Amino acid sequence: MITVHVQYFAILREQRGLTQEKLATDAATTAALYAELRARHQFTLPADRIRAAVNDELVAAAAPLADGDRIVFIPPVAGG
Amino acid sequence: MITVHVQYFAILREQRGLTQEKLATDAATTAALYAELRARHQFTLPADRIRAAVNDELVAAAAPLADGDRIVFIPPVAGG
Amino acid sequence: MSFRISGESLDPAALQRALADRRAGACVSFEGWVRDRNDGQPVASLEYEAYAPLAEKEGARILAEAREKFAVLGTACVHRVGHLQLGELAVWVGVTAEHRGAAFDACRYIIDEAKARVPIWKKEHYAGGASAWINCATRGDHAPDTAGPIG
Amino acid sequence: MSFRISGESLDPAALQRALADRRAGACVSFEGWVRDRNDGQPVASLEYEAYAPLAEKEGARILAEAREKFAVLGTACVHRVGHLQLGELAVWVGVTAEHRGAAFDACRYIIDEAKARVPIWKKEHYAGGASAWINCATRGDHAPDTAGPIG
Repeated sequence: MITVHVQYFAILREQRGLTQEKLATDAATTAALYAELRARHQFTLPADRIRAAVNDELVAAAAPLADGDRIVFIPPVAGG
Repeated sequence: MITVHVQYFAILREQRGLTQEKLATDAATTAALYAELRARHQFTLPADRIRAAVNDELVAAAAPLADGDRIVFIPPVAGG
Repeated sequence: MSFRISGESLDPAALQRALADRRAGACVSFEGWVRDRNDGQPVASLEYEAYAPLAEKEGARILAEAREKFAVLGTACVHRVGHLQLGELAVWVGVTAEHRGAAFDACRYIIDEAKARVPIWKKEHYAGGASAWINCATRGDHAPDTAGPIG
Repeated sequence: MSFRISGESLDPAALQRALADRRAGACVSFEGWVRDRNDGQPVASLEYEAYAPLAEKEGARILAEAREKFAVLGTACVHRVGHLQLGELAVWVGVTAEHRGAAFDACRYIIDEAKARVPIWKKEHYAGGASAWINCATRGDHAPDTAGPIG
């Protein structure tokens, strides 16, 4: 079990009701963590619409997680 | 013989030493008039680099001239 | 040469002055304005939110790409966050170059890439009181991505 | 919606404000600046001269063409005449549209056509004291034209 920091933006922030949290998880990858959180909080966006950043860098779908990582799940962007 | 008003801009203005003049000519077309003025004032630009406007509208190369016309010979443009 | 997220109103004149360059013959700028409708629906206001640290990194990468691809002298982009009213300036891109072709191409490249890649989100508030996060409906096309989606 | 020749300094912020439109999501502007060299030669200043009545007619035609070809909302172009110093704004083009693609395309169309067709002339004054009317050297390519040359 590791402890990670998750920060939420936009639709995920609203659906979670929080901007960030620290949590303990058995998830080994960003994909596994999103699946866990999606099930717990009824996030509407399926995993294939979400990207992830670990420690402020974009990562591949199944990037491994380490204790203390800061994770952001990124809904489809819409700047401009 | 007709009387026309000729207005000069840019390199033609400098080479003529005038911004405009009224003149009597036997030239029947813009092309003939340019040839006449070029010979008289040593304009450096050949006729195939010049366009003409009569009464503030662009005209074809050999547009006919009428008494009282206002004529502008247009050197290659270079706005912007 | 900078990409910035701003919580304050943008001042295009000041942004453009910062690009002044005696070698430049062309300056092309793009402004994204909050418009009163989207896809036929009347819009009352917009909310922008950014994941600023990554947005600024990704934005800086986009500007660097533009400088590599096109013969430009200066590039800048600033994106607003917060609650914006109709007519307000949401994003400004400015590019200087010796010649206009490169300035147009680079400016367009920057705004196209920024819209596709920079982690900024937009929530539309509609005249009737409803609201929606754009591109986040759960039916419809998948978003393009470079790093690959989670699932 | 206007094309203008101006003997006074241009104020881009004011010009852009005149294009404000609640329906517009994009505003693209082009600025032509007096740069410090041309074709490798150091330039000290520029003189612009226009045949204003025809320039404004031809400019208005170009703006009308842009509005016909592209899905734009507003178009404007102002060109300076007189003696301009390095860094000064010589020409400003602004276009608003619902979407950015049309705004970019129309802005580029307007400046390209204006440079090719509007009767405005430019004299470069060089650092050494010499000067030259651009495109008026008597050797070199013939200028493109629409109405056909005289000869």
